[in-house]
Amino acid sequence: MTTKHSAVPTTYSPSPTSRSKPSVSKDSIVDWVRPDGRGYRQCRPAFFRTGAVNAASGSAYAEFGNTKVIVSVFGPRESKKAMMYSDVGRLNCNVGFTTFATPIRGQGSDHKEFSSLLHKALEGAIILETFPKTTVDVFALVLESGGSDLPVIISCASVALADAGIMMYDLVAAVSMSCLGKNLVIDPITEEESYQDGSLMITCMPSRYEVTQLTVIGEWSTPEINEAMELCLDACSKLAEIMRSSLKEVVSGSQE
Amino acid sequence: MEEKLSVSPASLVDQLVVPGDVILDLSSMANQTIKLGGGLRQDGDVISVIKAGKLRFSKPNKYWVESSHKRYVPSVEDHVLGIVVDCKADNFLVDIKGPSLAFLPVLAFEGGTRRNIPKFQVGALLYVRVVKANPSMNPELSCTDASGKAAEFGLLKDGYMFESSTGLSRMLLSSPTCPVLEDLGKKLSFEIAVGLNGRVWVNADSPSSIVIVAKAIMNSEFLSAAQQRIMVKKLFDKIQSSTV
Amino acid sequence: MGEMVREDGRTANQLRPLNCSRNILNRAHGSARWRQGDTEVLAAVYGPKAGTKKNENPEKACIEVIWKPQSGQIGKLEKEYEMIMKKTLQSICILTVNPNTTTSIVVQVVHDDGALLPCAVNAACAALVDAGIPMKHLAVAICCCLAESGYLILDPTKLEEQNMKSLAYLVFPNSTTSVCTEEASLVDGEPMEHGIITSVTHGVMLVDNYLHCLERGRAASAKLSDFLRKSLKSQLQSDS
Amino acid sequence: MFCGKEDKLETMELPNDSGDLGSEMEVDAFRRLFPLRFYERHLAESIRPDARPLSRARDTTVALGAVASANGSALAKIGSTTMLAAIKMEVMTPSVELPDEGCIAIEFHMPPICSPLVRPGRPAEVAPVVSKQLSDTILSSGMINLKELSLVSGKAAWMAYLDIYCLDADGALFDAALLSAVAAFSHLQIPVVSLNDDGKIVMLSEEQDDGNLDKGAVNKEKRKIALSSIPFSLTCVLHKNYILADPTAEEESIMETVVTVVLDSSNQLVSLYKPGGPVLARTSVLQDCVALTRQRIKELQNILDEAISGMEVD
Amino acid sequence: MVGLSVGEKRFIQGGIAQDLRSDGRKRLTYRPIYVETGVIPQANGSARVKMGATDVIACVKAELGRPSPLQPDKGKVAIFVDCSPTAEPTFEGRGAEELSAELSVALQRCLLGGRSGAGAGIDLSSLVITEGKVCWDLYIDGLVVSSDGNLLDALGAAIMAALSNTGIPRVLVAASASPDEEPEVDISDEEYLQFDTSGVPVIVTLTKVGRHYIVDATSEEESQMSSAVSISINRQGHICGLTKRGGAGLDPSIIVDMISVAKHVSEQLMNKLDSEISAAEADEDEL
Repeated sequence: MTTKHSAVPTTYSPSPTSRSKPSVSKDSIVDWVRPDGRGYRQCRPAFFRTGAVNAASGSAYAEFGNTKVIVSVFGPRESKKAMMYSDVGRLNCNVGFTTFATPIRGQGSDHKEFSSLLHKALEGAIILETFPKTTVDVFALVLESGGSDLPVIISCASVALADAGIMMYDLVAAVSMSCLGKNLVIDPITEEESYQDGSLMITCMPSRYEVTQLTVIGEWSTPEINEAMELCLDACSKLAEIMRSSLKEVVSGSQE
Repeated sequence: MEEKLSVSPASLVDQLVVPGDVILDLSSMANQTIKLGGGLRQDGDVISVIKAGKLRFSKPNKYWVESSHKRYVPSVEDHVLGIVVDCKADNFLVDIKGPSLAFLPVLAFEGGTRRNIPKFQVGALLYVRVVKANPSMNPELSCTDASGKAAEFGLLKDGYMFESSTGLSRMLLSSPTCPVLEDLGKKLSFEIAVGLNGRVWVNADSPSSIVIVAKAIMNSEFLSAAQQRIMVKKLFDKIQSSTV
Repeated sequence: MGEMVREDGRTANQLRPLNCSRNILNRAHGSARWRQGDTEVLAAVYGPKAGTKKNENPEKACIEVIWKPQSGQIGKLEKEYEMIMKKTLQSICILTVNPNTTTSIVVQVVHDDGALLPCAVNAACAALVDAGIPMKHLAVAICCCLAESGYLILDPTKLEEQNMKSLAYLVFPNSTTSVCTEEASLVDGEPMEHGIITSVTHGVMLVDNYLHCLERGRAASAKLSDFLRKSLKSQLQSDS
Repeated sequence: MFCGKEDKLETMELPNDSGDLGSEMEVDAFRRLFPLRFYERHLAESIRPDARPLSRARDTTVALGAVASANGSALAKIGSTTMLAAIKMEVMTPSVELPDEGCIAIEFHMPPICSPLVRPGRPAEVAPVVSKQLSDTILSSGMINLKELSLVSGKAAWMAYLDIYCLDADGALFDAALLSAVAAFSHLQIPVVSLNDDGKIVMLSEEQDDGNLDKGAVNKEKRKIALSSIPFSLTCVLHKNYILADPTAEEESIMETVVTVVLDSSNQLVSLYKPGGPVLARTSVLQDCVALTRQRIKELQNILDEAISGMEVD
Repeated sequence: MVGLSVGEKRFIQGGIAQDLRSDGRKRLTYRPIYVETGVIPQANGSARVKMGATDVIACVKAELGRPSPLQPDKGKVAIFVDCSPTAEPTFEGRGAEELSAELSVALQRCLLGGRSGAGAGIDLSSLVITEGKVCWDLYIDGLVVSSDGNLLDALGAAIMAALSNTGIPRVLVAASASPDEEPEVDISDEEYLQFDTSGVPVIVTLTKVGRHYIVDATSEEESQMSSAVSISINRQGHICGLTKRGGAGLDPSIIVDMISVAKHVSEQLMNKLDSEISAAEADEDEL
């Protein structure tokens, strides 16, 4: 009955027998076929729901295909003791992954930079002057990583902030795009991201038509960038509609 | 094992009691006033013990549990030895071995005014009186007696201070004078200040006298009266033989 | 149930020889060593010190338990023991006397030969007494082991623990001396010391088996309380 | 799948939203200032502030297959306490002493999203304790025969990594965690694998021809694991003579005596856990707790059965 | 952090609005750039770049390694930046951790391209010795010695200079008997291959102050920025990476405009760096 606590043996996850890697390069004429059958310009169906975590001041759950994220917002609450006085509020972001989020267990810890990227994307939208001396904590947990994780986290976080009643100039919607050979695909899934030649992510405040963050990786010509930005901005404003309606649903629901 | 004798309070006096023991049943007592000292608390209709030790009773109606500890729980009117750890504008912060530091207001001296605030170095040893001791507040000290006189309170210069237990301090302060002090006093002249918080300060003309007194007191903690006398005698015999 | 012969020749209900000494560490504000056969635990109490840790109620005294295993680092098992000890000791200490203070209890395992957690609880309780921490009552802890057949033994050795199907660690209040009449001190028809402070079980057993453990545990706890009181007395007398 | 419409309705019925703000504020202030008295007044009326009778557990739901990236997963909700459990199967070399047994590694996580008390980088104090309790309970209950996890004797066996994440902490964490863990095991599908030439276990994708199978397919088809004597639990809070089943976080913090009873399907006691607390539990109180647990496990078994049958219909 | 009075702030902002900055520069003029190569003899390549009071060192080390199984035909490059406490007293201890991480990530983005390796400024396939078996691992370390703004551009330039200063030893691979065996390699002590830097982009950071943007901002000017966009551009005029700093939002049309300005500036910067690097190399050869 006493459980034997031997050191945990090394394990591996069984890999598929065959790995057919599609070779896509700039010169290839073959078009990329999206594994989930979407069109290049088609986003996955997005779903948001606020109030996923009762213990938090505000929270939201987002599901884009297999990408599933929960964001909790705590505060505004007392800043850490070591912090100096500040006449504007502080924003503290943290992104975590469940051990089972990724196909291979425990790979989510590779994305350490997500916390600071989330912070950068949100800080421009929050009216920090409204909560001096205090801190708002935005904590995200990726339940399942299905591609375009960061944009989903950012969009979900802004819905959670709105749910917590934190003053913002506008919602922040985020969309990313992958460049596969000569094809541009929007809202890529994990498989597409692993083959991508370049990527572009825009986070923006759609009503104000302002970009809070823009990151580009890989080689792009100016027309390509312009096209990708246009597509992402367009998708952002559509996404913002869905985000807004998820918030409206709660408000109108409680008035009944 | 299981039987629970109904015992009278008198039979518990001077006996060992442990936390949880019930020493008085108020419901069976007719309107009597009692005074509770340390180690006891009222729990509904009964008085129960919260510290292990000997139950003491003094006439007419005072009960307390006597025990010895390394830490001190401040209690009003106790005379203690404190060490200054910090000097603030209004208070000295003084360590008296309690759960929290004690405040000694800078005006709590005989004739204290804003103009003649005493200066103490951090580390200075003071003989002080506890004037306030409430849970959830830092205790407050004073360097005057109840009438505002300096009496014997204040800075202890020179000499040697050592830490003991609260039990030893109580023994040293008991009357009649405990054998160890009595016998030492016959042979040597020395000054002694005993704090109820388990600190003892000794001063004499020669360092050797201080060492003898301090040593004798430290040795006496677990000895009976007769043993104490023998111990002091042996100590002096030894010194005599070595100096001759 | 046939009589089972235990390796060390004890009967099923027999405890191993007990030994308790207090005030053994010079620096600690209270300390105790508790031995049950070859299982030995050292407990040291520091405090009360000013201030409580974050997330603790400052209106009460905070109890902190630090478990030091015989060797190696602490893992989940030790964390669990720390939590059980903390909650157990919290419930016997009076936390309102010294609000906004922290009392630390360091539990050092010297040797583990079964019934480690109960031994640690007993040691910590004796150390708290030594430090003069205000307490509602004392606590005595006991381990009961159940064999496949439903046969029950008390205070198992490590080997016995490993070979048995299930076990229960139980903590009871000590039996107290009272001036009240026996009936008056009953709590809803049961003496106070029959109430369970802490119960932790491992392994599957029948509910009836568990109740049986409680009964035997209670009988043993009376013996333990007597021992505790005697050991406190003998040491107190040597004090003064 | 995380959106039960019904619990949204529940939050809407909170008294804060109702019209008479003045009197509501007073009640709220009283609740914050004198939490114990607030509760005692309710308890005297045999009711709890959330309108439950003392012995009633909160609404409980189980959803299987919440995470596609795991081999088995489940989401369990008891009131607003939410747990997501998922199992990932990996291959290991079994130990020399037990060549025919697999292994289960259980970890309970409290990420910062679940409670205002948890901050990143500083793990919750209770997480390792619940983790230990869960693995003790699941392994000692004998629910899973570890021999079933063997692949090739002495060479390869399954290591089941069960990770349970608390998504929302509102009391009775262990009950919800255990329920989600049990549900995840009942959803678990062991993948089809075979032994390749290098002595490594590889995954067989479904469309592959049967020719490969004779290379020593270890698992012929995806299979479920047999569960015997499933453990379920009920946590109760004791206060004076009251027993409150399935406490919320508020109830746990105000009335500190907690008793957790775990019984298996044949009503055997798997664990009776009472770590301290101001209330001394009498035997009769413990018997009452056990009786409440007996009722509760019937409910839980039904909820789980429904979730499983719902899954099979899909 | 730069603490400025209201007057100083307005002076800086006003100056930028009038196209005359406090040090006399125009909005799109760089401070004098000074390049020195081969500053660290132990490394395979190294360079020091000064832009005004900003002073950074980059150093390249090459080691033999194994390609990742996902990309057997490519070598690996790791970029790390460290901020020395000499640059700023607050960098002492863990003070610079966040800035170092931010700069490292930004450089990785700008120079290493997408996950498939396409669009990388550093040609990763040239680092492979035997496909799937042996490749060069490049460790690029940046060190900020003195900081007066525009760290990212300076580090980018220093890395470019360090790479053009890098010689990678020629490796002879013994033809192994079977494909499963580890190939035997022999690293030549004499023969070095010049690293090809034609694809390495330059980084241009445009800092937006008020309604205008400036290049090569000093710390004082950076303290007044609302946002900044760093764009890495290669010789073909293609964008290899882009990051934005600062929380304030930007209108997309401004970003498009910034990209075209950056492209224009990058050509001048590229030429300037090329001539500085070749001058520095010539200096080094003379010594």
